[in-house]
Amino acid sequence: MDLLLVIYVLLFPGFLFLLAYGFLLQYLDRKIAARMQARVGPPLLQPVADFIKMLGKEVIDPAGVDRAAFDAAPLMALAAVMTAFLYIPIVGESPFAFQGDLVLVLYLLTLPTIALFLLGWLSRNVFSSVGGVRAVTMLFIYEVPFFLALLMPALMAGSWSISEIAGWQQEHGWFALLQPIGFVVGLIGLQAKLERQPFDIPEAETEIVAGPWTELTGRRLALMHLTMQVMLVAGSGLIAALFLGGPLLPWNISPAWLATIAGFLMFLGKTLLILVILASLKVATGRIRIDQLNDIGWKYLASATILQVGIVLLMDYIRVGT
Amino acid sequence: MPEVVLPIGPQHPALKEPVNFKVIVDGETIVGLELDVSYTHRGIEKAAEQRDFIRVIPLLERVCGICSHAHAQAFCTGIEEIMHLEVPPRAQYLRTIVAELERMHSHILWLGVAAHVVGFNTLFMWTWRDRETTQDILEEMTGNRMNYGMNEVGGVRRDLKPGQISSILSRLPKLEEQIGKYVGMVRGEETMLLRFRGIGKLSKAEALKYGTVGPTARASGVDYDIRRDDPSIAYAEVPWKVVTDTSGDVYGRTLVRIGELQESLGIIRYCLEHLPEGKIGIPAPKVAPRGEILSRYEAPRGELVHFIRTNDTDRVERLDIRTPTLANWTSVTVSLVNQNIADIPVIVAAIDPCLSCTSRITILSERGRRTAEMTWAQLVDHGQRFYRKWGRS
Amino acid sequence: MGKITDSLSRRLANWARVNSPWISVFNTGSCNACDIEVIATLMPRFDVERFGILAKGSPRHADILIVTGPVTMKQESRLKRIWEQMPEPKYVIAMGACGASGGVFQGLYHVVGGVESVIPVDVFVAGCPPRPDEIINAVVACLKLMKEDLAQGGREWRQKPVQSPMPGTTTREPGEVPA
Amino acid sequence: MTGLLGLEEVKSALERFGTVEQVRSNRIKVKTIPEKIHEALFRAQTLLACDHLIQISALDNGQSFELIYHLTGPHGTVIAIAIELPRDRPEMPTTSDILPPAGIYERQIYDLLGIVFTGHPNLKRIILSEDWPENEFPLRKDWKPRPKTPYGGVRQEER
Repeated sequence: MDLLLVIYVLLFPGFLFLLAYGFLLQYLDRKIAARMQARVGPPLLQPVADFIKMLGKEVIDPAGVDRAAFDAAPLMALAAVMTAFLYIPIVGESPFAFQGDLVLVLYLLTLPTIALFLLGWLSRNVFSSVGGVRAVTMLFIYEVPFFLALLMPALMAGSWSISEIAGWQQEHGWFALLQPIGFVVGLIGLQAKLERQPFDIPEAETEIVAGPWTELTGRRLALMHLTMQVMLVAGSGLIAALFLGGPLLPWNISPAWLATIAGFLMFLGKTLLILVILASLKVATGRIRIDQLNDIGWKYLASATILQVGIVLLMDYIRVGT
Repeated sequence: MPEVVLPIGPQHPALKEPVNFKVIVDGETIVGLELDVSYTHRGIEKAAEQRDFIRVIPLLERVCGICSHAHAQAFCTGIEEIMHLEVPPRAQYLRTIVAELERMHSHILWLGVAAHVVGFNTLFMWTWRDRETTQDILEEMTGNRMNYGMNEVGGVRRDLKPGQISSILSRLPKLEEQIGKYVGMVRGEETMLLRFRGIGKLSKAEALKYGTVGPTARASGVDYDIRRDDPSIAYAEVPWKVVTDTSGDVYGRTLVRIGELQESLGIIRYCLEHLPEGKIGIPAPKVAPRGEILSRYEAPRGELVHFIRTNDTDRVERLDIRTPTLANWTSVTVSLVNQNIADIPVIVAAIDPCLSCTSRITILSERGRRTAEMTWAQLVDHGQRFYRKWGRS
Repeated sequence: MGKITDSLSRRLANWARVNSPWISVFNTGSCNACDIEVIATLMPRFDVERFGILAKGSPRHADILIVTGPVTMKQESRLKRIWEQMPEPKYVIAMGACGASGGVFQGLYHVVGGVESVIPVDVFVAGCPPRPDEIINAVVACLKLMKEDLAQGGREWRQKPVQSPMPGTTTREPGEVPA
Repeated sequence: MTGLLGLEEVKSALERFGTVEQVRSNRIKVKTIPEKIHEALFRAQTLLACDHLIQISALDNGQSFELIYHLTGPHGTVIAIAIELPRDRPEMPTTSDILPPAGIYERQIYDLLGIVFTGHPNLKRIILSEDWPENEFPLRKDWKPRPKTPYGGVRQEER
């Protein structure tokens, strides 16, 4: 059992799979965007080449920077996201599942933003610090609706474990259908979390060069890029588990190993579906100003989520009442 | 809040060319703006005095790579007038075709860059894809994608074969269709509208007062277009109309430019279909008589002026170039005054600044009380905090 | 075993480096034509993302700096600073006739000269402006140099002997304050 | 666009400042003196409806500096108001108070030709590099680029 756990964490479906899948999703993301923009797009191994190249580049410490903190921030972000991934069901339930892992995962997924803020703040570069501040500001805007939207399935399923919520959907149907508003808000929040258009405000190239990323070089840059890739996997996996039933099948297949494989394929299919939606959103929109995001975030996203909360409570009340 | 000076630039990704702004802010409102665009100053006007009429043209084409034909043409038509040369109509038509193709490529390019500034990269890509059509036609006509080398004193250097005419004509409908799509996208895409509408407003009176030219002026309802008011080359013979708009904001400038794209297509088509027979140039004397001329031409960005003084030699005594961007800078400073600092990038992009043309510059502020300095980035942040606090009103 | 992994990792690093050249563009006083052509290179017709080339705003992220235009007096110090900001290994491409020698602007009173009079240049591209395919070719040539450098263990092997200044270009020592 | 201005019309408005001549069908040139330029521009603006300053052309003809204000309006006629300034004392009052766009042009002329516009709100270096020496104005005819110095300028053999 211990050996199996080690394999689960390190090889499959743990870190190794996570990295490979992260690179694949990154490639698909860029490819889809390129095809929609009438371009050919990058070759399959492009993200891998980018990553290895960045690892090999010179590391420059901007003047007056705390080196240790500067090195630690990307590592912290990466570690947090990779840990979060372990709680997401990929083949059947996660072996680490416990009551409340949903909250832990949400918390861990917030850490990269904090790391970005930290990097921007440490860089002593105005572009970086503005980018960092923007990242945190955005966090405050989208986090509330995003959290609320993601906690609604927990409320309805009566469990705080992602795997159990996924299991609940086996019997009652997908939350994407039961809570469509929450699903949409979740996707938008994920897009904002990943800082992709129209929410790439913290790294708006035409405004603040590359935001908190500006002063990053070499392996720090590589690790931050990797963090974002992994977060794409973890985030879409989380949405898939919460709203699309995760890897669990709605019907029973007799041999257990066949069910596991089918579940895994379900997971792949669902995350890819989410990726396609996110990539299309990225291609079809321009960047909004942060004040406009504020408007959208509080006026529409937040009220939509609260509406969803109301609906869920009402449904709960009716169900319990009858 | 005390007045704050915010320096921006000179190296910045939004600016494909180097420029430096100093924005003077009183509280949250801009009260003045100082621009330093001298980073690309090379000294062309001095050099022009030392090269003869044949060798000066390549130099003038490189005043600006985007409107290179406009510069060469303003100069050539000026010198031709001083020399009293009758340029064959075929040459004039060919010049017109190249000039309008250049206008199209410049406007499409601008649309793409404007989309890029607001982060809408897909439109950026699409516009530049379609721009390749005009580049192909230009390359086929002149032999180069930019800096065409088409003009010379007395005519043009390359002729069009009948086969080329039909091949160019056959490519235009596709372009027309794409331009139609842009109209839809600009009018319908929410993120673009959010960033364009009501930004950088300039009333008609202000536009006149501050001497704006080109699409910037026409978007404010100023009905000036040198192609009609002081026609050179073939513009007097071609049916077309001046595009204006009354909104005066960035959105209006976008619409004017797209409208001009459609007009340009019409002009090109007419010129190709009615291309007169004959020579494409006449030999020009090496020496120009004593004289002076103010040669005006409507470049893609607005009225371009070459003041030429000659003195019985084979080179100019003085060539004074006034580029459209220079004329428009004052209006930028004005449309920024009393605006919120968060809108600077879009407003500056909206006049389609061409700094390599300008390499000179501007000033507005009278008040010099400076207490603190901020950078571009802080400025952006500043604006956002303001918006968060006070909303959009 | 150590040897094998060592050579393997080095081959992997070289492969990655050659397959992921990121560029950054800096205008030192060009007429824009070169800048526009560089952007056109990133666009659907030429789409250099096929080769892994990405344009980056920050010189800190770039492997190749593309410098367009003759270097004007005002941009000289800024160009130097940008170059110093780039992490090793870094390469410089000088765009067009102006980047190579000052081109049509050679000898003008506000122009220092070609890019090489300020920072070391690895690849020159001819043309005014160079076509996008020539730019791609230049990047490929730059990648070849990169490979060669990796094989030779540095760029010393191709350092030119001291050259005489080009006629017409001004002789201004780096850092010299004008009279 | 209204019709072109006639010579007589311009004469009646600007004759008092100096000679008025028709250069071309749509171009009328007025020669005046620096002291009167302000008033001449004002009358051109109010009486002749010239609402657009095209350019202030500045040149050094060897003996003196010439400044030519080109104005136009909805009539499409370009009115050129020319003045000459002595080389030894290149100074004149600014016109940026009645013509806002003139501010930029004057600053540029100041930088390249060394003509001082008194009363200009912000007459500062604008085009040349910050380490360019004071009192060197490249567009003056007697300014020769010196080989061997940083401002090598145009090659000797080309001159």
